[in-house]
Parts: sequence; structure tokens; C-alpha cells
Amino acid sequence: MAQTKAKISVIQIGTLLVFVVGNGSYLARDPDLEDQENTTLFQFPSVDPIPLPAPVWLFKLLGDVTLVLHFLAMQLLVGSLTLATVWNFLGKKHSVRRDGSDAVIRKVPTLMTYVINFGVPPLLFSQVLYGRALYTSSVLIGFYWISVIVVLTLTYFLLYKCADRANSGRAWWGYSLLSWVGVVYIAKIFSINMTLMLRPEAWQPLYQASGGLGMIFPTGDPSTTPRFLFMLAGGFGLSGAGLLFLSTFGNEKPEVAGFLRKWGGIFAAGFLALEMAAGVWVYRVQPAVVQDGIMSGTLTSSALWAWAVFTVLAVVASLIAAFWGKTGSKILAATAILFGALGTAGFVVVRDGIRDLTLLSKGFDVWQRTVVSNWSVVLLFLALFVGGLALIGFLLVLVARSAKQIANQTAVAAFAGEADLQNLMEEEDDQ
Amino acid sequence: MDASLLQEPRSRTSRAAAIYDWVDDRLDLTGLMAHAREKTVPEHKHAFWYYWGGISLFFFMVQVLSGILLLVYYRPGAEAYESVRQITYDIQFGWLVRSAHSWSANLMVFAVFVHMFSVFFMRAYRKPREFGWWSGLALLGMTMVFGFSGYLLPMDDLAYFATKVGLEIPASIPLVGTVITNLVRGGSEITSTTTQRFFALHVVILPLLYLPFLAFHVWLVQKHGNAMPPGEEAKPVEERRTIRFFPDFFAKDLGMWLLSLNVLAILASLYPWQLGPQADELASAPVGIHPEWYFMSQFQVLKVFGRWFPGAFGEYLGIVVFTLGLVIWALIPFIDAKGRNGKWAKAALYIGLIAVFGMLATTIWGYWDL
Amino acid sequence: MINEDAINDILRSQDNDDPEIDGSKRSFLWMGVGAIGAVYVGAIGYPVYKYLATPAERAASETAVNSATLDGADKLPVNSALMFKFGTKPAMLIRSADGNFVALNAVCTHLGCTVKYNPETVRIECACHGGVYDAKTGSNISGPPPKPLTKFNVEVQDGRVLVTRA
Amino acid sequence: MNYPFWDVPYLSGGGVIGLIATYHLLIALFAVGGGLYLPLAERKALKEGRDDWFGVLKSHSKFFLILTAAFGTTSGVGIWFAIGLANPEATSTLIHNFVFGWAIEYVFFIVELTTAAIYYYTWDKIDPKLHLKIGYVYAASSWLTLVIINGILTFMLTPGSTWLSVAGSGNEASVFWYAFFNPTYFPSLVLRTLISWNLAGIWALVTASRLDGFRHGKLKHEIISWSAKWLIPGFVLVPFCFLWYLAMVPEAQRQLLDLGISTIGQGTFTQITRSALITVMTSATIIALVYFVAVRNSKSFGLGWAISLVLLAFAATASTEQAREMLRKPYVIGDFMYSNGVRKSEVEKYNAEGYLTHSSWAANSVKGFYSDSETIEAADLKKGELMFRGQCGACHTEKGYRAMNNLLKDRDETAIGNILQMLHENKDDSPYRKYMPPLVGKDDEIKALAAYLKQISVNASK
Repeated sequence: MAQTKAKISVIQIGTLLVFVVGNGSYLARDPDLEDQENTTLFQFPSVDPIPLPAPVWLFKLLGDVTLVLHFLAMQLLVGSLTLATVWNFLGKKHSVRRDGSDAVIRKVPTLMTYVINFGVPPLLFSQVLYGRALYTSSVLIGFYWISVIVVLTLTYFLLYKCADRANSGRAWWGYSLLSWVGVVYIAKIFSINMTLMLRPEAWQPLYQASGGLGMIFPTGDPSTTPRFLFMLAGGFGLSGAGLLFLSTFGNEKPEVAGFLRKWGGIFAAGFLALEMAAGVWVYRVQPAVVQDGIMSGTLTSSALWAWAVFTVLAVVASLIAAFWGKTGSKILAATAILFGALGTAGFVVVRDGIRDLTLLSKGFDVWQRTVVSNWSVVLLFLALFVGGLALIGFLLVLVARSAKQIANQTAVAAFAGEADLQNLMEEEDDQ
Repeated sequence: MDASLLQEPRSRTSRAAAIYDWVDDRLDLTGLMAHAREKTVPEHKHAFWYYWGGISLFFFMVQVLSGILLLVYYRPGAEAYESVRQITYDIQFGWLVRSAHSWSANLMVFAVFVHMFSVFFMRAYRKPREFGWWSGLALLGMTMVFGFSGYLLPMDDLAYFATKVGLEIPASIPLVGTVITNLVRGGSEITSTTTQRFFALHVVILPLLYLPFLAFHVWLVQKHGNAMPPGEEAKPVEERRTIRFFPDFFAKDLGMWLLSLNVLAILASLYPWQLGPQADELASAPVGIHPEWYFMSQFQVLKVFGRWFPGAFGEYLGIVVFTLGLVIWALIPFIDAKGRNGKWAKAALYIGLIAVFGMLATTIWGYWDL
Repeated sequence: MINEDAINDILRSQDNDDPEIDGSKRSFLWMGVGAIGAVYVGAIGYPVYKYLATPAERAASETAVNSATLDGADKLPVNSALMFKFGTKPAMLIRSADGNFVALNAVCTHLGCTVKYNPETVRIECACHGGVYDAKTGSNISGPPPKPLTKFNVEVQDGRVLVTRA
Repeated sequence: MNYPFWDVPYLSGGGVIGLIATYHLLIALFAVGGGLYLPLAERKALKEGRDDWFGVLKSHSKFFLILTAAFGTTSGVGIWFAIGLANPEATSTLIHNFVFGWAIEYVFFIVELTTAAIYYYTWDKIDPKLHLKIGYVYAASSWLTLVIINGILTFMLTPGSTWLSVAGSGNEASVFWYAFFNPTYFPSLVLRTLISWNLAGIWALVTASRLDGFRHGKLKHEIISWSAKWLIPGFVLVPFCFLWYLAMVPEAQRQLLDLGISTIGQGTFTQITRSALITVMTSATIIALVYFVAVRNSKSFGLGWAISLVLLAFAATASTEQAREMLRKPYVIGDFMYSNGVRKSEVEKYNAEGYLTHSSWAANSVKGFYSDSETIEAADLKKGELMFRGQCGACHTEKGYRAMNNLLKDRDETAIGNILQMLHENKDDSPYRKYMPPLVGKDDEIKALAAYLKQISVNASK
């Protein structure tokens, strides 16, 4: 066991060196070594005897589509929360910064709602396909994994608190800083789990060391840090594009809109470029089998290219949107965020490829599953899914239309203002 | 049947009305009701503390009822342990009855302490309520003796040793301590004779003493009404808020009783009171043996005085300190009397704070020190 | 917004005697109060009843059955036991190595598990908490049981064994 | 022990699930009931032109949004995380069966959260009639999430004969709807719906208690009385629905209820009885307090009382859920998988070939123990620990919840061995059979477990 530990840390240091030197080879890539570890140290848990109720490709498709949405929401959340916190902190005497941060933070609780919402299906479908690996790695870091829930709850609540304070014109950066810490913590735990599930060779020593509660972090995975940085950089970048969007589509004052536009463009361009660098790092730390697999697979290789091209396009579009013309162009802003989103879609597919190839190299073929489809349930789900989205869209259109009408009228007689109630409640506090 | 009653728009049936009238003629229920409706209770942000006397009373009633149930099977003397074992394991729901009795005892002591301190800090001992304060203190003392005597009755090892160390407190009284303790104990060791005595004390002597004090205490509350804290009293009359005693306060008071019953039910059924192995005087005492939590403070004070001043002197000193504290506590209505200036009120406040934190600190210290 | 009259209104509507509360509503309320009361009476009364009734129930069940006939039990091999029901409760018939029969109640006196005969140690053991009894007398030898197992009278007849309450 | 075991000291993994689940249920059922409460209250206010009601409703909808989103959603995800950690095998079975059930629930969930947000953010900003419609859409979608999850929850207690007849054959998917609409589905759905209305009323009292009754007596009294009415359907119907539910539970499980009354002694046997006692008593108290303290005394009904009501509801919910969980014993999925993740169909295989040898985890570990450890006894203890984690840990901890050190106190190795043997044989007359799974494995594994348990009990008596 001590040997394994030593080996793990050698690998860790090795990878860092390798990255610095930049020639992209790393110790654990030796295929002989890997094979040996698989057979002597570990087998995956046996597969659940109940067959899959739908083909593997369908789970993958649904998982990846929702994962793209989850990543978009998550990246927007991470980046805009960071920026808004900084601006609010610096905004004591700078009303534009302050207003800009307020405009952003008001949207963040809703963003969080969708981060969670779109996060559920990919995790569900991952459990169906990769449960053998995913349950195991989750249990191994069980303490941290369940702590995600506690941190998430507090983070989410703090975001509402921030929005509330923003609405009443008070500063809130302290609260948002706390929730930022929470968000980054959760991101880190997810990175660790999603990479740990790919490393059965690390499970046994980790379990022996942790004694069952799962309070020890795995070490020695060369890809955890680059993956974490990749997501973080992408988050700032995409949020920049989000700010561009907010600056042209939102109803902010001109100076606030201009402020959002400038910084949005800079952030989008800068951090998307960083994301590309981190992406190269992620790729380089993959073992040769995986690298070869990605390059030789049609889907994965074209997705990799799509990611690169769209991200470059997003960088260019953001720069133009930020600095070209006096007022922002809606089309340019929308283009920037669209390219960013397409880039995300590209890397989600590559990510999926990396997962499958890595697992395959360790003896877990996700495609080899018994499938007994129950199409009636699947179709019902698909119909409801489309119907549900259509319903939401329809409601949003109705709401927007009605809101415009009402805004044109001067007073709404039927509703009591918020102030009334505040009075009701405060009177009681006074006594 | 009274014709006028039938015309009333009430849904109460005439037979019920007739019975009501029959009783009313003899006991004047209507007059009582009218009195209850006229009576008011102050409503303010400290009104929560008004409920604690009622809560204590409620737990006392639970004690009486569950105690009577235990009496049905309990046998004092040599068979004490066996009979409690039967109650706990043999008799259906015996564990629940015993558990309710034990839990309710602890909750009652807790409620009595809360009641005492809330009365203290609301200055409800001032004129005309001095007798309420003193009768309350007497009730508190008896409550604690109830607890002490009841704790021994199962005669399992915890009860045995806890009583053994608990009796060190009276034994350390100068001059007469040993004599009194031996008298209470029925010998120099705890035996089945002791359970027999404690049993008599617990179910006959104490209740006989307790009930008149309790009646007096409750009568005083009815007579003087709820005391207002000084802050509330300083307000002009038209700003004070009140609710009617009946049915408003009465309903809330009953609500509190129900809540207390629920707390008791949850504790008693989820954490049934355990029964240890039978007491064996030859066995070595379990590590960290100590009396019940409400004696911990005194126990610890005696212990540390004994440690600081070896020999009987330390214990004497401890007893003296304690007695002095009690005397001051009982004389508080004279120290902080109505009409005296603010300096005395402040002094009383400090005394109260010292009492609360002193008891808390020595109790925690006691558990720490085991 | 809210005037004095309104408050008086409320005060009145809270009053039990308000004519506003009509007959059916009032009887519904009384039904509710009655139901809650019944719940409390049940939740407290049932355990209390069971508590007080335990000895009576025991006596009734104990006197209900006074004997059991075990056909063919006289052929029981030596050093083995036969489980049977004495009334509603499990009991055991043991034939010791010397050929004698003993019948005992098979309910552990500790917490009521069913005990079993161990031919190797020639003891009766309770698996729940490790109680041990003597196989001939039923007396509690070790472990938590506080009392011996009740012994029954045994009468060996041709082709059957008759067990009766002692 | 197909997966590593998540060993939570003192609490046990099951305890973590229980805590999160109760807390979630209190909020999630409020989300369902409150979803109907809001639009109906809004409708009443619109119809009667009550401006003051709108103020309260707006404040309530904010409380509602934050509570259900920040605390309800996350705790829901939390249950899912916790079951995956504490019982991956059972979670995997459920997901393989019901993945599209969950997917469908998720669709309703998205609609629910979106409409909740729209509803709160568009007060005063859109046509009141449209606003009310959004409220109805919210109410419908939140109830539909209950309709779906109820199928999966009730499946665990009563998978139904149709599903059980194909379980293990690979054709489980073909009987999805039978598994979903299982015997306890409908009584449970009605029960939960009724309880959700109750909770809507109780939580509404929290908002109402914040009003100053001495100044806005009429408003406060009206809101409290109207909210209290939400408790009536549950109060009247829950007892009947509960009997209906019980009638649908298999006889063997129902006997567990009886066990609590007929078997005397503290601790182990009487849990369901105790839970039932608490549920009945707290429910009655809620009703009594709502009427006598809230409705009859609305003027001085304060936050403390409202919170007491919520806590009572928490106690009632927790003990009901506890009873439901206990009712499922000794299974986690009725008649199919035992609470420690061992499938009923696998028992004989494990007994013949060994339990640990069939877990890829442990098989390697065990070899390691015997080659690394200095003595065979030490290796046995390690093996016993794995047995303990795999087969006992789902319900027992070393010290803490259902603690072994307490249950085994003062037992010698023979006594422990006797208990284990009895659990292993799992005969028809075994008193443990009704609520504990059989102990599976070969003799050497069971001996190792006995040695490990002995060590725990020795440590306990120190």
C-alpha cells in the first residue's frame, strides 16, 4: 500500500513537470503497467442484473444534451457570480459598478435553479450507464459527496439573500463571496468524483486509508486539476458572453449597459482563450490510448475540432461585440454566446469520449449491455419533455406580452405594493 | 324544562342545558365563568415565560398519575429490583409507564427551574407576591427531594451508587450530618431498608407536604394575577396589551400542556429509560458515578471545596457557602423590595445572573470533572 | 386600513356564543374536539389498559390450556428434544441420555425468545442473549435469564406422551 | 458487498437518509400543497377585491419560493445522493427499473420550478388573471411530481406480484406500469396529497403569525382561519386512507405492527408501535393547537407557536416515515432485496460459495489480509469487519444508532455465535426472521464476523 502511495505521488509530480516541460508524456501511460494494475488490484463491481430499459445511445444522447445545458448554466453562474462579487466590492463609490453588479446578481438565483435542474438528468443517466464506477467513486469520497448538498443549500440560500439585498439597495458582496466559495468547492468535488470514477486502480488504497466514511481525497490524478481549471476558465469566458447578452437585451441604464458590454467582451475573449489552453492541458494528460481513441473516432475528433473552432469564433465575436460601435449590437452579442454554447457542446462530446475510452482501457465497455427496451415509457417521456418545454415557452411569451401591456398602464389597482406589506411586517417588529 | 332556554339560538340540547343548570345552581359555574372572562393576562414579548408554572404543574400531574400506575406493580424492600424489572420487561407497556415517570420527573425539575428564574427576572417576588416566592422555593426543595428519593427505588447499580454519593451532601452538614443521614438511610449503608424508607417518603410523606404548598401557591397566583415585568409596568396603561384569561390565555395554556405532553411522549417512547444490572454493594462503583443532573451543582461545589481544603473543614465551608447562597436567594424580596431605588434592583439582577451562571458553570464543570 | 370596528368584529367572531357560528358548523367543531379527545384517550388509555390488564390476560391464557397430547413422542430418541405447542406458547419435551422425559416451557424468561436444546452440552440455550438453562430441571444456569423455565408434568403412555400443567 | 460500504459512525448511512428525507418531505409536500394554496387564495382575494390579502400572499410566495427552491430542491437531490451512498445496490435496481419514471418526474419538476419563479417575479407585473393561471400550472405540475415519485416509493414496499414474477428474468422493463401502479400506489398517493394540504395550511400559519394581530386583527384572523381549513380534509380522511393503505400491505409486513404490541421489552421490537403513538399524538395536537391557539386566538398567535406547529409536523412526518421504513423490514425492496443489499435470490449462492468471494472489492482485500497480517486472528478480524460492513452496517453501527456495543454488551463468543447461527439458518420460527435479513456466507466468514463482534463487545464493556 505504501508503495502505491509513493507511486501515486511520483505520478503527480511527474505530470506537473511534464506539463511545465510540455512534451506531454506521463508515467502511468505505460499500457503494460495499467494492465497489470487492473488484473491484480481491481475489478469493477458486477453489473446490475436488470437490463437497460432503452438503448445505450439514447441514454448518451439525453445525458449529453442535458449536460450541455447544465454546463452552460453552471459556467454562467460561476463567472457572473465572481464578477458581480468583485464589482459589488469595488462599487462603494462607483455607482455604475454597483448597478452593474446588482443587475447581474438578480439573475443568479434563477441561474442556480437551472444549474441544479439541468444537472439532475446527466447524473441520472450516468448512474444508469456508469453506476458500477460512479457509485463506487462516490462512496469513496462519501463525506465530501454528501457535503455537496449542505454547501449547495447554503450557497443557494445566500444567492437569494444577495438578490434580496440588491433589490433593497444594500451591499451584498460578503454573502456572495461565501456562496462563491461554496460554488467552487462543489465544482472541485465534482471534478474529483468524475475523475476518480475513471481510476479503479486508485480505489482500493483509498478505501483502505479512509476507513469507510470517505473523508480522504484521492491524490495523484493528473487530470483533476486541468479539468477543474478548464471548467473554471470556461465559466468566466462564457459569463463574459452572458454579460454582453445582458448589456444589449436587458433593460439597464446606458452607462450600466456600456460597462457590462466592455467587461463582458474582455472576459469572454480572455478566458475563452485560457479555456483553450486548459483544454490542451486536459488532452495532454490523457493516456496515449485515450488520445489515439479521440483522434481516430469520427465523432470525437470532429467534436474536438468543433470545440476549437467555435471557441475561437466566440473569442473573435466577443471582441467585436465589445468594442465595435457605440451601442452594442444584439446580433453580435447573441452570436458570441451562441458560439460559446456550441463550443461547450463540442467539449461535452469529447469529454464523453474520454470517459468511455478510459474505462474501456481498464476493462469496462459501456456499450456492452443487455437492453430490453420499453418504448412506451420512453416515448411518453419524450412527448412530455417536448410538451413541457413548449408549455414553458408558451407561458413565457404570454407573460412577456402581458408585462409589456401592464408596464404601459400607470397603476395596477388590484395589487398592493411590496411596501404595504413591508409596513405590515415592520410594525410588528417595532413593538 | 325552562322554556326560555329553548328559545335561545344555541345548539346545546335542552337536556344538557338542564344538567348545566342543576350544577350551576349549586356551584355557581356562571359566576365562576364570568370571573374568568373578566380576568386578563398581560401580553408582551416576555409573555412566553408565563407558561412555565403551568408546565411544571402539568408534569407534576403526570408524575402523580404515572406514579400511581407504577405503585400497582412496584414492591419496595428486597424485591424492589425484581419488581421494576417486571415492570420494564414483563408487563405490557410497563416500560412506557416507567419511562414516562422518569422523563417527566426530569422535565418537571427543568420546568421548575425555568419557572423560578423567569419569576426572578420578571421581579415577580416583589410586593405583594413575596409568599408566592417563598412557597415556590419550598416546592422546589420538595421537588428535588422527590427526585432524589425516587431515583433509588429501582435499586439498579446506577441508582444505588448515585444515591450513595448523593447522600454525601447531607452527610457533610456539620455536627448533625451523620446522624441525619443515617436516619434517612436507615443504617450506615444503603440496603432494602433504605428503599422501604425512601418509598414511604416518596409516595406518602412528600405528597402530603407538597399538596398544601401547591394549593397555596396556585391560590396566590389566582389572587394576585400575573406579574408584569418592570419594563412593561412602566408603560402607560393604554399602551399595555392584554388578552382575556378565559378563553384566550386558558386555551394557550392548555396548548402548552399539549406541547409538553408531546415532548414527553417523544422522549419517553424513543428513549426508554434503561434499567441497569441489580445493585451489588460488593461490586466496584461504575466509573464517573454522580447524582442526577439537578444535584450536580451542589455535588461539584462540595467536591471542589473538599479538594481545596482537605478534611471536614472543606466540606463545612462548602455547606456554609451553599446555605448562605440559599438564604440570600430566599431573602431577595427584602433586598429588592418595591419602592427601593434602582441600585437595589441592579444588585438583585446581579445576584440572579450569578445564580444562573454559577449553577450552569458548576454543573458543566461537574460533568467535565467526572 | 383597519378600524376599531373591525377589531371588535373579530373579537366577537372569536366568541363562542357568536350567533354567526351556526348550528352545523358548531356541531362539526364539537365533533372535531371529540375526535381529538378520543385520540388522546386512545393513545394514553390503550397502554394504560394493557398495563393494568397484563396479569389478567396472563392468567386467562395460562389457565386456558392445561394439557397437551403428543402422539408418538414416547419413541423420541435419547438426548434429543421435541418442540410442541402448549396452548399458544412453545414448549419442549426432552429425553435425556438416561431415557427420562422432561417437559419445559420453551419461552426464555429473559425477553421471550424461544429456547432450544443443545444435545452436545446437554443444556438448553437461548440464542437471543445467550441464556443457559439446565436440561433436567429448567433452572437458569448462566446468562441474563432471571427465572427458571416452568416445568410441566409428563406422563408416558403407550404410543403417546401426555403433558400437563404442574 | 458489490460496492464499498459507506460507514457513517454513530448515525449510519440509513440515518443520514432518514434525516434528509424527513426534512425534504416536510418541504416537498409543502411545495405540493402550497402550490394549490397560493392560487386558490389569490382567486379568493381577486374575487373579493382584497388588497390586504395580496400583500400577505406576495410575502408568502416569496417565502414559498425560497423554501421550496433553496431547501426543497437541494434536499431532494440530497436524498438521491444519500441513497446512492448508503445503498448503491438498491439505488441501482430502482434506477434500472424507473429511470424514465424519474425522467418524467424531472420534466414536471422543470415546469414546476419555472412557474414558481414566474409566479413570484410577476406579481403586479402581468394581468392578474394570467398570473393566477400560472399559479394553477404550478399547482398541477408540482402535484404531478408527487404522482410520479409516489410510484417509485411505494414500489419499494410492495413491488407487486407481477413485477416479482419477472424479477431476475431480464424482462423487468416490460412490466413497468405494474411495478409503478403497485398495490400501495393509490392509498399512498391519496394520503400524501392530503398531508400536502395539511402542510400548506401549517406553513401558511408561519407567514400569518408575523402579522401584528393587535393592529390588523381582521386580516390576521381571516388568513389564519382560511389556512386552518386546509387541515380539515386531512383530519377527516387520513385515518380511513391509512386503513386502506394497511390493507394493501402484505400480511407478513403487517405482522410487524403487531410485533410491537405483543412482544414486550424495550428497544428492538416496539419501534413501529412507538412511531405510531407519536404520529397519532402529534397529529391530534396539531389540530388542537391550530384550532384553539391559532384560530380562536389569532390576535396573539405568534411565530413561536407557528414554529412549534412546524416542529410537531416534523415529528409526525419523521415518525410516519420511520414506521413506513420499518414496515419494509427485512427488505429494502419488498420480497426482492434485503435491507443490506443482498438479493433474496442470491442467498443460497452466497451460502454455498461465500459472500466476500462474490464481491470484487472484498475478494482482493481478503487475500491481502492473510498475506499482510502478522497473525491469522488479525486477518480474521479484518475479514469480520468487512462482513460487518457489508451485512450489518446498513442498519447497525458500532456505537450509536442501533449500536452493536450496546446490543452485544456482556455476551461471550458462544452467545454471539449462537445469534449469528440463528440469523444464518433463518428458520421459520426465528424471532429475528421478521425484521432481519438472513446472514449469508460460508462458515469461515461467519466465524470471522463473530470474532469481530466479540472484539466490539469487549471494547464496549471497557
